[in-house]
Amino acid sequence: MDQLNYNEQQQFQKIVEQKQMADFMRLYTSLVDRCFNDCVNDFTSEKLTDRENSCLTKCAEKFLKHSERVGTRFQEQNQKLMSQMRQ
Amino acid sequence: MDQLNYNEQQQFQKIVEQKQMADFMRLYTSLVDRCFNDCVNDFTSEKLTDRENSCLTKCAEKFLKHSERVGTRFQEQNQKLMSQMRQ
Amino acid sequence: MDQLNYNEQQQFQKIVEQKQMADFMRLYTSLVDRCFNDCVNDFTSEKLTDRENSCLTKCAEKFLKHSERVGTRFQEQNQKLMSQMRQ
Amino acid sequence: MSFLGFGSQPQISTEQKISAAEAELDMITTMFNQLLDSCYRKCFDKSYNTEDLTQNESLCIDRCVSKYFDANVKVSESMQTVGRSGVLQQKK
Amino acid sequence: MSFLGFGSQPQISTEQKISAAEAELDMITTMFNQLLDSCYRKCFDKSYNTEDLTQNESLCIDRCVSKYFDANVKVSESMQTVGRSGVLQQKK
Amino acid sequence: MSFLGFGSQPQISTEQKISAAEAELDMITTMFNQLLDSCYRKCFDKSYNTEDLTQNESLCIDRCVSKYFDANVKVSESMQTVGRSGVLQQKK
Repeated sequence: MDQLNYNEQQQFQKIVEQKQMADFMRLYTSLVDRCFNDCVNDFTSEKLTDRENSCLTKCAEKFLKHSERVGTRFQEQNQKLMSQMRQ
Repeated sequence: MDQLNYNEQQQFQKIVEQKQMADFMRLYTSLVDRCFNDCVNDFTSEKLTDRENSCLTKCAEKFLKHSERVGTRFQEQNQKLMSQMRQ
Repeated sequence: MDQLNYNEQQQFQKIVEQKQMADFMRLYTSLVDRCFNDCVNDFTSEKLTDRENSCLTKCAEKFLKHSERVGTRFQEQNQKLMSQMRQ
Repeated sequence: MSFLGFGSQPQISTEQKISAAEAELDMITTMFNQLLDSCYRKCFDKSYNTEDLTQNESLCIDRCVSKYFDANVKVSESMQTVGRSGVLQQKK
Repeated sequence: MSFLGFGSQPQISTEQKISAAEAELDMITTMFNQLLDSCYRKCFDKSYNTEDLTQNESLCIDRCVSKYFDANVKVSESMQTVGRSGVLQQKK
Repeated sequence: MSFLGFGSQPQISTEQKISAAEAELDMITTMFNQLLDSCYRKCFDKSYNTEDLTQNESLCIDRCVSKYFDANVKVSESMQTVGRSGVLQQKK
Protein backbone atom coordinates (compact mmCIF):
# COMPACT_ATOMS: atom_id res chain seq x y z
CA MET A 1 0.00 0.00 0.00
CA ASP A 2 2.98 2.37 0.28
CA GLN A 3 2.60 3.00 -3.45
CA LEU A 4 -0.74 4.75 -3.02
CA ASN A 5 -0.69 8.52 -2.45
CA TYR A 6 -2.88 10.21 0.16
CA ASN A 7 -5.84 10.67 -2.15
CA GLU A 8 -5.71 7.08 -3.36
CA GLN A 9 -5.44 5.82 0.20
CA GLN A 10 -8.63 7.70 1.06
CA GLN A 11 -10.44 6.04 -1.84
CA PHE A 12 -9.08 2.64 -0.92
CA GLN A 13 -10.09 3.13 2.70
CA LYS A 14 -13.70 3.54 1.58
CA ILE A 15 -13.51 0.26 -0.32
CA VAL A 16 -12.04 -1.47 2.73
CA GLU A 17 -14.92 -0.22 4.90
CA GLN A 18 -17.52 -1.42 2.43
CA LYS A 19 -15.94 -4.83 2.45
CA GLN A 20 -15.75 -5.09 6.23
CA MET A 21 -19.52 -5.35 6.56
CA ALA A 22 -19.58 -8.08 3.90
CA ASP A 23 -16.67 -9.87 5.61
CA PHE A 24 -18.41 -9.80 8.95
CA MET A 25 -21.59 -11.21 7.43
CA ARG A 26 -19.63 -13.95 5.70
CA LEU A 27 -18.00 -14.89 9.01
CA TYR A 28 -21.40 -14.92 10.64
CA THR A 29 -23.24 -17.02 8.05
CA SER A 30 -20.35 -19.48 7.75
CA LEU A 31 -20.27 -19.84 11.54
CA VAL A 32 -23.98 -20.65 11.65
CA ASP A 33 -23.54 -23.19 8.87
CA ARG A 34 -20.46 -24.80 10.36
CA CYS A 35 -21.95 -25.20 13.83
CA PHE A 36 -25.32 -26.33 12.48
CA ASN A 37 -23.61 -29.05 10.46
CA ASP A 38 -21.45 -30.20 13.36
CA CYS A 39 -24.10 -30.01 16.11
CA VAL A 40 -27.57 -30.64 14.69
CA ASN A 41 -28.35 -34.14 13.48
CA ASP A 42 -31.67 -35.05 15.04
CA PHE A 43 -34.72 -34.28 12.92
CA THR A 44 -37.37 -36.09 14.96
CA SER A 45 -38.46 -32.72 16.34
CA GLU A 46 -38.45 -29.12 15.16
CA LYS A 47 -36.96 -27.77 18.39
CA LEU A 48 -33.24 -27.84 19.23
CA THR A 49 -32.41 -30.32 22.01
CA ASP A 50 -30.45 -29.20 25.09
CA ARG A 51 -27.44 -31.06 23.82
CA GLU A 52 -27.66 -29.34 20.44
CA ASN A 53 -28.02 -25.91 22.07
CA SER A 54 -24.98 -26.49 24.24
CA CYS A 55 -22.98 -27.76 21.28
CA LEU A 56 -23.91 -24.71 19.19
CA THR A 57 -22.77 -22.31 21.90
CA LYS A 58 -19.46 -24.08 22.41
CA CYS A 59 -18.88 -24.44 18.68
CA ALA A 60 -19.49 -20.72 18.07
CA GLU A 61 -17.27 -19.57 20.94
CA LYS A 62 -14.54 -22.01 20.06
CA PHE A 63 -14.49 -20.98 16.43
CA LEU A 64 -14.38 -17.29 17.32
CA LYS A 65 -11.39 -17.90 19.58
CA HIS A 66 -9.77 -19.96 16.84
CA SER A 67 -10.48 -17.15 14.42
CA GLU A 68 -8.88 -14.60 16.73
CA ARG A 69 -5.73 -16.68 17.24
CA VAL A 70 -5.37 -17.37 13.52
CA GLY A 71 -5.80 -13.64 12.88
CA THR A 72 -2.91 -12.76 15.18
CA ARG A 73 -0.62 -15.40 13.71
CA PHE A 74 -1.64 -14.49 10.17
CA GLN A 75 -0.56 -10.89 10.70
CA GLU A 76 2.75 -11.96 12.21
CA GLN A 77 3.50 -14.31 9.32
CA ASN A 78 2.37 -11.73 6.79
CA GLN A 79 4.74 -9.13 8.24
CA LYS A 80 7.58 -11.66 8.27
CA LEU A 81 6.92 -12.51 4.63
CA MET A 82 6.79 -8.85 3.63
CA SER A 83 10.06 -8.02 5.33
CA GLN A 84 11.72 -10.98 3.58
CA MET A 85 10.39 -9.80 0.22
CA ARG A 86 11.83 -6.31 0.75
CA GLN A 87 15.35 -7.56 1.31
CA MET B 1 -36.70 -2.26 3.95
CA ASP B 2 -39.37 0.04 5.45
CA GLN B 3 -36.59 2.57 6.06
CA LEU B 4 -36.06 3.19 2.34
CA ASN B 5 -38.12 5.96 0.73
CA TYR B 6 -39.78 5.54 -2.67
CA ASN B 7 -36.77 6.72 -4.62
CA GLU B 8 -34.40 4.48 -2.71
CA GLN B 9 -36.70 1.51 -3.16
CA GLN B 10 -36.60 2.05 -6.93
CA GLN B 11 -32.81 2.03 -6.87
CA PHE B 12 -32.73 -1.05 -4.67
CA GLN B 13 -35.22 -2.83 -6.92
CA LYS B 14 -32.79 -2.43 -9.82
CA ILE B 15 -30.04 -4.05 -7.76
CA VAL B 16 -32.34 -6.91 -6.83
CA GLU B 17 -33.14 -7.55 -10.49
CA GLN B 18 -29.47 -7.58 -11.44
CA LYS B 19 -28.81 -10.13 -8.75
CA GLN B 20 -31.69 -12.41 -9.74
CA MET B 21 -29.99 -13.40 -12.96
CA ALA B 22 -26.77 -14.18 -11.07
CA ASP B 23 -28.74 -16.11 -8.43
CA PHE B 24 -30.47 -18.20 -11.05
CA MET B 25 -27.18 -19.01 -12.72
CA ARG B 26 -25.63 -19.97 -9.39
CA LEU B 27 -28.56 -22.31 -8.70
CA TYR B 28 -28.15 -23.80 -12.15
CA THR B 29 -24.38 -24.37 -12.05
CA SER B 30 -24.52 -25.74 -8.51
CA LEU B 31 -27.30 -28.12 -9.53
CA VAL B 32 -25.23 -29.45 -12.43
CA ASP B 33 -22.25 -29.91 -10.15
CA ARG B 34 -24.21 -31.57 -7.36
CA CYS B 35 -25.96 -34.05 -9.63
CA PHE B 36 -22.81 -34.77 -11.63
CA ASN B 37 -20.96 -35.60 -8.42
CA ASP B 38 -23.73 -37.79 -7.07
CA CYS B 39 -24.62 -39.58 -10.32
CA VAL B 40 -21.58 -39.87 -12.59
CA ASN B 41 -18.80 -42.19 -11.48
CA ASP B 42 -17.98 -44.34 -14.48
CA PHE B 43 -15.23 -43.03 -16.72
CA THR B 44 -14.73 -46.06 -18.96
CA SER B 45 -16.67 -44.23 -21.68
CA GLU B 46 -17.31 -40.63 -22.68
CA LYS B 47 -21.08 -41.09 -23.00
CA LEU B 48 -23.48 -41.02 -20.06
CA THR B 49 -24.96 -44.45 -19.29
CA ASP B 50 -28.74 -44.91 -19.04
CA ARG B 51 -28.44 -45.26 -15.30
CA GLU B 52 -26.49 -42.01 -15.06
CA ASN B 53 -29.00 -40.18 -17.26
CA SER B 54 -31.89 -41.36 -15.15
CA CYS B 55 -30.08 -40.44 -11.94
CA LEU B 56 -29.31 -36.92 -13.27
CA THR B 57 -32.95 -36.30 -14.11
CA LYS B 58 -34.20 -37.48 -10.74
CA CYS B 59 -31.49 -35.62 -8.89
CA ALA B 60 -32.29 -32.35 -10.66
CA GLU B 61 -36.05 -32.64 -10.15
CA LYS B 62 -35.67 -33.70 -6.55
CA PHE B 63 -33.36 -30.83 -5.72
CA LEU B 64 -35.65 -28.30 -7.37
CA LYS B 65 -38.57 -29.57 -5.31
CA HIS B 66 -36.40 -29.47 -2.22
CA SER B 67 -35.40 -25.94 -3.13
CA GLU B 68 -39.02 -24.88 -3.51
CA ARG B 69 -40.06 -26.36 -0.15
CA VAL B 70 -37.10 -24.81 1.64
CA GLY B 71 -37.97 -21.48 0.02
CA THR B 72 -41.52 -21.58 1.39
CA ARG B 73 -40.38 -22.55 4.89
CA PHE B 74 -37.59 -20.00 4.82
CA GLN B 75 -40.03 -17.18 4.16
CA GLU B 76 -42.33 -18.37 6.94
CA GLN B 77 -39.51 -18.57 9.44
CA ASN B 78 -38.11 -15.24 8.31
CA GLN B 79 -41.46 -13.54 8.87
CA LYS B 80 -41.81 -15.17 12.27
CA LEU B 81 -38.34 -13.96 13.24
CA MET B 82 -39.06 -10.44 12.04
CA SER B 83 -42.32 -10.17 13.96
CA GLN B 84 -40.53 -11.38 17.11
CA MET B 85 -37.82 -8.77 16.64
CA ARG B 86 -40.37 -5.97 16.35
CA GLN B 87 -41.99 -6.76 19.68
CA MET C 1 -20.90 -12.28 -28.13
CA ASP C 2 -21.73 -11.74 -31.83
CA GLN C 3 -24.59 -9.54 -30.67
CA LEU C 4 -22.28 -6.88 -29.24
CA ASN C 5 -21.18 -4.06 -31.59
CA TYR C 6 -17.61 -2.81 -31.72
CA ASN C 7 -18.07 -0.25 -28.98
CA GLU C 8 -19.74 -2.74 -26.67
CA GLN C 9 -17.03 -5.30 -27.30
CA GLN C 10 -14.43 -2.75 -26.21
CA GLN C 11 -16.32 -2.17 -22.96
CA PHE C 12 -16.74 -5.87 -22.40
CA GLN C 13 -13.06 -6.49 -23.06
CA LYS C 14 -12.21 -4.17 -20.17
CA ILE C 15 -14.47 -6.16 -17.86
CA VAL C 16 -12.83 -9.40 -18.99
CA GLU C 17 -9.38 -8.01 -18.21
CA GLN C 18 -10.44 -6.88 -14.75
CA LYS C 19 -11.74 -10.36 -14.05
CA GLN C 20 -8.62 -12.14 -15.28
CA MET C 21 -6.57 -10.88 -12.34
CA ALA C 22 -9.25 -12.05 -9.92
CA ASP C 23 -9.50 -15.41 -11.71
CA PHE C 24 -5.77 -15.93 -11.50
CA MET C 25 -5.76 -15.13 -7.80
CA ARG C 26 -8.65 -17.51 -7.20
CA LEU C 27 -6.75 -20.28 -9.00
CA TYR C 28 -3.70 -19.51 -6.93
CA THR C 29 -5.36 -19.42 -3.50
CA SER C 30 -7.43 -22.53 -4.25
CA LEU C 31 -4.28 -24.35 -5.37
CA VAL C 32 -2.52 -23.48 -2.11
CA ASP C 33 -5.51 -24.65 -0.11
CA ARG C 34 -5.99 -27.86 -2.07
CA CYS C 35 -2.34 -28.91 -1.84
CA PHE C 36 -2.05 -27.88 1.80
CA ASN C 37 -5.06 -30.02 2.66
CA ASP C 38 -3.81 -33.01 0.71
CA CYS C 39 -0.15 -32.82 1.71
CA VAL C 40 0.25 -31.31 5.18
CA ASN C 41 -0.97 -33.35 8.11
CA ASP C 42 1.83 -33.31 10.64
CA PHE C 43 1.65 -30.55 13.25
CA THR C 44 4.39 -31.70 15.60
CA SER C 45 6.65 -29.03 14.10
CA GLU C 46 6.20 -25.62 12.47
CA LYS C 47 8.46 -26.45 9.53
CA LEU C 48 7.37 -28.40 6.46
CA THR C 49 8.93 -31.88 6.29
CA ASP C 50 10.79 -33.01 3.14
CA ARG C 51 7.93 -35.31 2.32
CA GLU C 52 5.42 -32.46 2.62
CA ASN C 53 7.55 -30.17 0.47
CA SER C 54 7.85 -32.78 -2.25
CA CYS C 55 4.13 -33.50 -2.09
CA LEU C 56 3.28 -29.78 -2.39
CA THR C 57 5.43 -29.38 -5.49
CA LYS C 58 3.96 -32.43 -7.21
CA CYS C 59 0.43 -31.50 -6.21
CA ALA C 60 0.80 -27.97 -7.62
CA GLU C 61 2.37 -29.10 -10.89
CA LYS C 62 -0.11 -31.91 -11.34
CA PHE C 63 -3.10 -29.66 -10.75
CA LEU C 64 -1.79 -27.03 -13.18
CA LYS C 65 -1.40 -29.69 -15.87
CA HIS C 66 -4.86 -30.98 -15.05
CA SER C 67 -6.15 -27.42 -15.29
CA GLU C 68 -4.54 -26.94 -18.69
CA ARG C 69 -5.97 -30.17 -20.11
CA VAL C 70 -9.45 -29.42 -18.76
CA GLY C 71 -9.19 -25.93 -20.30
CA THR C 72 -8.47 -27.35 -23.75
CA ARG C 73 -11.28 -29.91 -23.55
CA PHE C 74 -13.67 -27.33 -22.13
CA GLN C 75 -13.17 -25.05 -25.11
CA GLU C 76 -13.66 -27.93 -27.55
CA GLN C 77 -16.88 -29.02 -25.87
CA ASN C 78 -18.10 -25.45 -25.59
CA GLN C 79 -17.58 -24.90 -29.33
CA LYS C 80 -19.35 -28.18 -30.12
CA LEU C 81 -22.28 -27.14 -27.94
CA MET C 82 -22.49 -23.72 -29.54
CA SER C 83 -22.48 -25.08 -33.07
CA GLN C 84 -25.26 -27.53 -32.11
CA MET C 85 -27.32 -24.69 -30.67
CA ARG C 86 -27.00 -22.64 -33.87
CA GLN C 87 -28.41 -25.38 -36.06
CA MET D 1 -36.75 -7.81 4.85
CA SER D 2 -34.79 -6.72 7.87
CA PHE D 3 -33.24 -9.97 8.92
CA LEU D 4 -30.87 -8.79 11.60
CA GLY D 5 -32.18 -5.26 11.86
CA PHE D 6 -29.62 -3.66 9.54
CA GLY D 7 -30.56 -0.38 8.01
CA SER D 8 -32.41 0.86 11.06
CA GLN D 9 -29.95 3.58 12.08
CA PRO D 10 -31.24 7.14 11.68
CA GLN D 11 -29.63 9.88 9.55
CA ILE D 12 -27.51 7.94 7.13
CA SER D 13 -27.18 8.83 3.46
CA THR D 14 -29.15 7.25 0.63
CA GLU D 15 -25.99 5.61 -0.62
CA GLN D 16 -25.31 4.05 2.79
CA LYS D 17 -28.89 2.87 3.15
CA ILE D 18 -28.87 1.22 -0.27
CA SER D 19 -25.49 -0.32 0.45
CA ALA D 20 -26.70 -1.71 3.80
CA ALA D 21 -29.83 -3.12 2.18
CA GLU D 22 -27.68 -4.74 -0.50
CA ALA D 23 -25.36 -6.28 2.09
CA GLU D 24 -28.41 -7.60 3.93
CA LEU D 25 -29.86 -9.07 0.75
CA ASP D 26 -26.53 -10.76 0.01
CA MET D 27 -26.43 -12.22 3.50
CA ILE D 28 -29.95 -13.61 3.25
CA THR D 29 -29.11 -15.10 -0.13
CA THR D 30 -25.94 -16.69 1.23
CA MET D 31 -27.77 -18.06 4.24
CA PHE D 32 -30.56 -19.45 2.05
CA ASN D 33 -28.05 -21.22 -0.19
CA GLN D 34 -26.18 -22.68 2.77
CA LEU D 35 -29.41 -23.84 4.36
CA LEU D 36 -30.47 -25.40 1.05
CA ASP D 37 -27.24 -27.35 0.92
CA SER D 38 -27.12 -28.36 4.59
CA CYS D 39 -30.70 -29.58 4.76
CA TYR D 40 -30.20 -31.47 1.52
CA ARG D 41 -27.25 -33.31 3.03
CA LYS D 42 -29.07 -33.90 6.32
CA CYS D 43 -32.38 -35.13 4.84
CA PHE D 44 -31.58 -37.07 1.65
CA ASP D 45 -29.75 -40.19 0.72
CA LYS D 46 -28.24 -40.07 -2.73
CA SER D 47 -29.83 -43.13 -4.28
CA TYR D 48 -32.31 -41.07 -6.32
CA ASN D 49 -34.86 -43.82 -6.78
CA THR D 50 -37.54 -41.25 -7.36
CA GLU D 51 -37.78 -37.60 -8.34
CA ASP D 52 -40.43 -36.93 -5.66
CA LEU D 53 -39.89 -35.96 -2.06
CA THR D 54 -40.96 -38.74 0.29
CA GLN D 55 -43.10 -37.85 3.30
CA ASN D 56 -40.13 -38.44 5.60
CA GLU D 57 -37.94 -36.18 3.51
CA SER D 58 -40.56 -33.41 3.48
CA LEU D 59 -40.94 -33.61 7.25
CA CYS D 60 -37.17 -33.59 7.69
CA ILE D 61 -36.87 -30.47 5.49
CA ASP D 62 -39.47 -28.59 7.56
CA ARG D 63 -37.71 -29.43 10.81
CA CYS D 64 -34.30 -28.74 9.35
CA VAL D 65 -35.28 -25.21 8.27
CA SER D 66 -36.84 -24.55 11.66
CA LYS D 67 -33.75 -25.76 13.49
CA TYR D 68 -31.48 -23.78 11.17
CA PHE D 69 -33.23 -20.56 12.17
CA ASP D 70 -32.98 -21.43 15.85
CA ALA D 71 -29.28 -22.27 15.43
CA ASN D 72 -28.93 -18.90 13.74
CA VAL D 73 -30.34 -17.11 16.80
CA LYS D 74 -28.17 -19.19 19.13
CA VAL D 75 -24.96 -18.44 17.26
CA SER D 76 -25.88 -14.77 17.07
CA GLU D 77 -26.25 -14.72 20.88
CA SER D 78 -22.86 -16.40 21.30
CA MET D 79 -21.23 -13.82 19.07
CA GLN D 80 -22.67 -11.04 21.19
CA THR D 81 -21.48 -12.73 24.39
CA VAL D 82 -17.99 -13.18 23.02
CA GLY D 83 -18.04 -9.62 21.65
CA ARG D 84 -19.02 -8.17 25.05
CA SER D 85 -16.44 -10.23 26.91
CA GLY D 86 -13.78 -8.41 24.93
CA VAL D 87 -12.05 -11.54 23.69
CA LEU D 88 -12.12 -10.22 20.17
CA GLN D 89 -11.37 -6.60 21.05
CA GLN D 90 -7.82 -6.45 19.78
CA LYS D 91 -8.81 -7.97 16.45
CA LYS D 92 -10.01 -5.59 13.78
CA MET E 1 -19.32 -17.41 -26.20
CA SER E 2 -23.07 -17.82 -25.92
CA PHE E 3 -23.26 -20.76 -23.63
CA LEU E 4 -26.96 -20.85 -22.94
CA GLY E 5 -27.99 -18.37 -25.56
CA PHE E 6 -28.09 -15.31 -23.31
CA GLY E 7 -27.80 -11.97 -24.98
CA SER E 8 -29.79 -13.00 -28.03
CA GLN E 9 -32.92 -10.93 -27.35
CA PRO E 10 -33.45 -8.03 -29.75
CA GLN E 11 -33.72 -4.36 -28.79
CA ILE E 12 -32.10 -4.21 -25.40
CA SER E 13 -29.82 -1.41 -24.26
CA THR E 14 -26.04 -1.45 -24.38
CA GLU E 15 -25.94 -1.56 -20.60
CA GLN E 16 -28.22 -4.61 -20.52
CA LYS E 17 -26.24 -6.38 -23.24
CA ILE E 18 -22.94 -5.82 -21.43
CA SER E 19 -24.50 -6.90 -18.16
CA ALA E 20 -25.90 -10.10 -19.73
CA ALA E 21 -22.54 -10.87 -21.32
CA GLU E 22 -20.86 -10.34 -17.95
CA ALA E 23 -23.32 -12.66 -16.21
CA GLU E 24 -22.67 -15.25 -18.88
CA LEU E 25 -18.91 -14.92 -18.49
CA ASP E 26 -19.27 -15.34 -14.72
CA MET E 27 -21.38 -18.44 -15.19
CA ILE E 28 -18.90 -20.03 -17.59
CA THR E 29 -16.07 -19.23 -15.17
CA THR E 30 -17.99 -20.76 -12.27
CA MET E 31 -18.81 -23.85 -14.28
CA PHE E 32 -15.20 -24.22 -15.40
CA ASN E 33 -13.96 -24.01 -11.82
CA GLN E 34 -16.52 -26.54 -10.60
CA LEU E 35 -15.66 -28.90 -13.45
CA LEU E 36 -11.96 -28.51 -12.66
CA ASP E 37 -12.61 -29.50 -9.07
CA SER E 38 -15.06 -32.33 -9.78
CA CYS E 39 -12.92 -34.01 -12.43
CA TYR E 40 -9.89 -33.69 -10.18
CA ARG E 41 -11.70 -35.54 -7.43
CA LYS E 42 -13.07 -38.14 -9.84
CA CYS E 43 -9.82 -38.86 -11.70
CA PHE E 44 -6.97 -38.55 -9.20
CA ASP E 45 -5.81 -40.28 -6.10
CA LYS E 46 -3.96 -38.03 -3.70
CA SER E 47 -0.71 -39.92 -3.37
CA TYR E 48 1.18 -37.50 -5.64
CA ASN E 49 3.94 -39.92 -6.59
CA THR E 50 4.59 -37.92 -9.72
CA GLU E 51 3.93 -34.44 -11.04
CA ASP E 52 2.88 -35.80 -14.44
CA LEU E 53 -0.54 -36.92 -15.57
CA THR E 54 -0.64 -40.68 -16.17
CA GLN E 55 -2.29 -41.96 -19.34
CA ASN E 56 -5.24 -43.22 -17.30
CA GLU E 57 -5.67 -39.87 -15.63
CA SER E 58 -5.52 -38.02 -18.96
CA LEU E 59 -8.15 -40.33 -20.45
CA CYS E 60 -10.32 -39.95 -17.37
CA ILE E 61 -10.11 -36.14 -17.62
CA ASP E 62 -11.22 -36.16 -21.26
CA ARG E 63 -14.20 -38.36 -20.50
CA CYS E 64 -15.03 -36.44 -17.36
CA VAL E 65 -15.23 -33.13 -19.24
CA SER E 66 -17.34 -34.72 -21.95
CA LYS E 67 -19.74 -36.22 -19.41
CA TYR E 68 -19.90 -32.95 -17.49
CA PHE E 69 -21.16 -31.17 -20.59
CA ASP E 70 -23.75 -33.88 -21.24
CA ALA E 71 -24.86 -33.72 -17.60
CA ASN E 72 -25.17 -29.98 -18.06
CA VAL E 73 -27.58 -30.43 -20.97
CA LYS E 74 -29.53 -33.09 -19.07
CA VAL E 75 -29.98 -30.91 -15.99
CA SER E 76 -30.93 -27.96 -18.18
CA GLU E 77 -33.69 -30.09 -19.75
CA SER E 78 -34.95 -31.14 -16.32
CA MET E 79 -35.13 -27.54 -15.19
CA GLN E 80 -37.23 -26.67 -18.21
CA THR E 81 -39.54 -29.64 -17.58
CA VAL E 82 -39.99 -28.67 -13.96
CA GLY E 83 -40.43 -25.03 -14.97
CA ARG E 84 -43.16 -25.87 -17.49
CA SER E 85 -44.99 -28.17 -15.06
CA GLY E 86 -45.49 -25.12 -12.85
CA VAL E 87 -44.09 -26.72 -9.72
CA LEU E 88 -41.92 -23.70 -9.13
CA GLN E 89 -44.52 -21.11 -10.19
CA GLN E 90 -45.32 -19.69 -6.80
CA LYS E 91 -41.69 -19.28 -5.93
CA LYS E 92 -40.04 -16.00 -6.86
CA MET F 1 0.01 -4.85 2.67
CA SER F 2 1.79 -6.05 -0.44
CA PHE F 3 1.36 -9.76 -0.15
CA LEU F 4 2.69 -10.85 -3.47
CA GLY F 5 4.11 -7.55 -4.52
CA PHE F 6 1.15 -6.37 -6.58
CA GLY F 7 0.79 -2.67 -7.10
CA SER F 8 4.52 -2.06 -7.34
CA GLN F 9 4.68 -1.31 -11.09
CA PRO F 10 5.56 2.29 -11.96
CA GLN F 11 3.40 4.66 -14.02
CA ILE F 12 -0.03 3.14 -13.79
CA SER F 13 -3.19 5.16 -13.33
CA THR F 14 -4.93 5.80 -10.00
CA GLU F 15 -7.82 3.62 -11.11
CA GLN F 16 -5.46 0.73 -11.88
CA LYS F 17 -3.60 1.13 -8.59
CA ILE F 18 -6.81 1.12 -6.57
CA SER F 19 -8.09 -1.84 -8.55
CA ALA F 20 -4.85 -3.80 -7.97
CA ALA F 21 -4.94 -2.99 -4.25
CA GLU F 22 -8.55 -4.15 -4.12
CA ALA F 23 -7.71 -7.41 -5.88
CA GLU F 24 -4.86 -7.92 -3.43
CA LEU F 25 -7.13 -7.26 -0.46
CA ASP F 26 -9.65 -9.75 -1.82
CA MET F 27 -6.95 -12.36 -2.24
CA ILE F 28 -5.66 -11.91 1.30
CA THR F 29 -9.23 -12.14 2.62
CA THR F 30 -9.85 -15.32 0.62
CA MET F 31 -6.60 -16.85 1.79
CA PHE F 32 -7.34 -15.94 5.40
CA ASN F 33 -10.77 -17.55 5.22
CA GLN F 34 -9.37 -20.71 3.63
CA LEU F 35 -6.61 -20.91 6.22
CA LEU F 36 -9.19 -20.43 8.98
CA ASP F 37 -11.20 -23.33 7.64
CA SER F 38 -8.27 -25.65 6.89
CA CYS F 39 -6.57 -25.20 10.26
CA TYR F 40 -9.91 -25.68 11.99
CA ARG F 41 -10.34 -29.02 10.26
CA LYS F 42 -6.72 -30.03 10.90
CA CYS F 43 -6.59 -29.05 14.58
CA PHE F 44 -10.02 -29.71 16.09
CA ASP F 45 -12.21 -32.66 16.74
CA LYS F 46 -15.91 -31.86 16.65
CA SER F 47 -16.95 -33.07 20.07
CA TYR F 48 -17.15 -29.53 21.50
CA ASN F 49 -16.74 -30.52 25.13
CA THR F 50 -15.52 -27.06 25.94
CA GLU F 51 -15.66 -23.59 24.44
CA ASP F 52 -11.97 -22.98 25.20
CA LEU F 53 -8.98 -23.84 23.07
CA THR F 54 -6.88 -26.57 24.65
CA GLN F 55 -3.13 -26.13 24.80
CA ASN F 56 -2.69 -28.75 22.09
CA GLU F 57 -5.18 -27.02 19.86
CA SER F 58 -3.48 -23.64 20.34
CA LEU F 59 -0.10 -25.13 19.49
CA CYS F 60 -1.55 -26.89 16.47
CA ILE F 61 -3.08 -23.60 15.22
CA ASP F 62 0.26 -21.78 15.47
CA ARG F 63 2.07 -24.48 13.54
CA CYS F 64 -0.74 -24.79 11.03
CA VAL F 65 -0.62 -21.07 10.17
CA SER F 66 3.15 -21.21 9.87
CA LYS F 67 3.02 -24.24 7.58
CA TYR F 68 0.24 -22.67 5.51
CA PHE F 69 2.48 -19.69 4.74
CA ASP F 70 5.37 -21.96 3.80
CA ALA F 71 3.07 -24.04 1.60
CA ASN F 72 1.99 -20.78 0.01
CA VAL F 73 5.58 -19.92 -0.92
CA LYS F 74 6.19 -23.46 -2.18
CA VAL F 75 3.14 -23.46 -4.44
CA SER F 76 4.02 -20.01 -5.71
CA GLU F 77 7.46 -21.31 -6.71
CA SER F 78 5.91 -24.28 -8.51
CA MET F 79 3.61 -21.99 -10.45
CA GLN F 80 6.59 -19.96 -11.59
CA THR F 81 8.48 -23.10 -12.62
CA VAL F 82 5.53 -24.39 -14.58
CA GLY F 83 4.96 -20.93 -16.07
CA ARG F 84 8.56 -20.67 -17.24
CA SER F 85 8.58 -24.17 -18.70
CA GLY F 86 5.87 -23.02 -21.07
CA VAL F 87 3.44 -25.81 -20.24
CA LEU F 88 0.67 -23.30 -19.75
CA GLN F 89 1.67 -21.01 -22.62
CA GLN F 90 -1.10 -21.85 -25.03
CA LYS F 91 -3.77 -21.42 -22.37
CA LYS F 92 -5.18 -17.93 -21.99
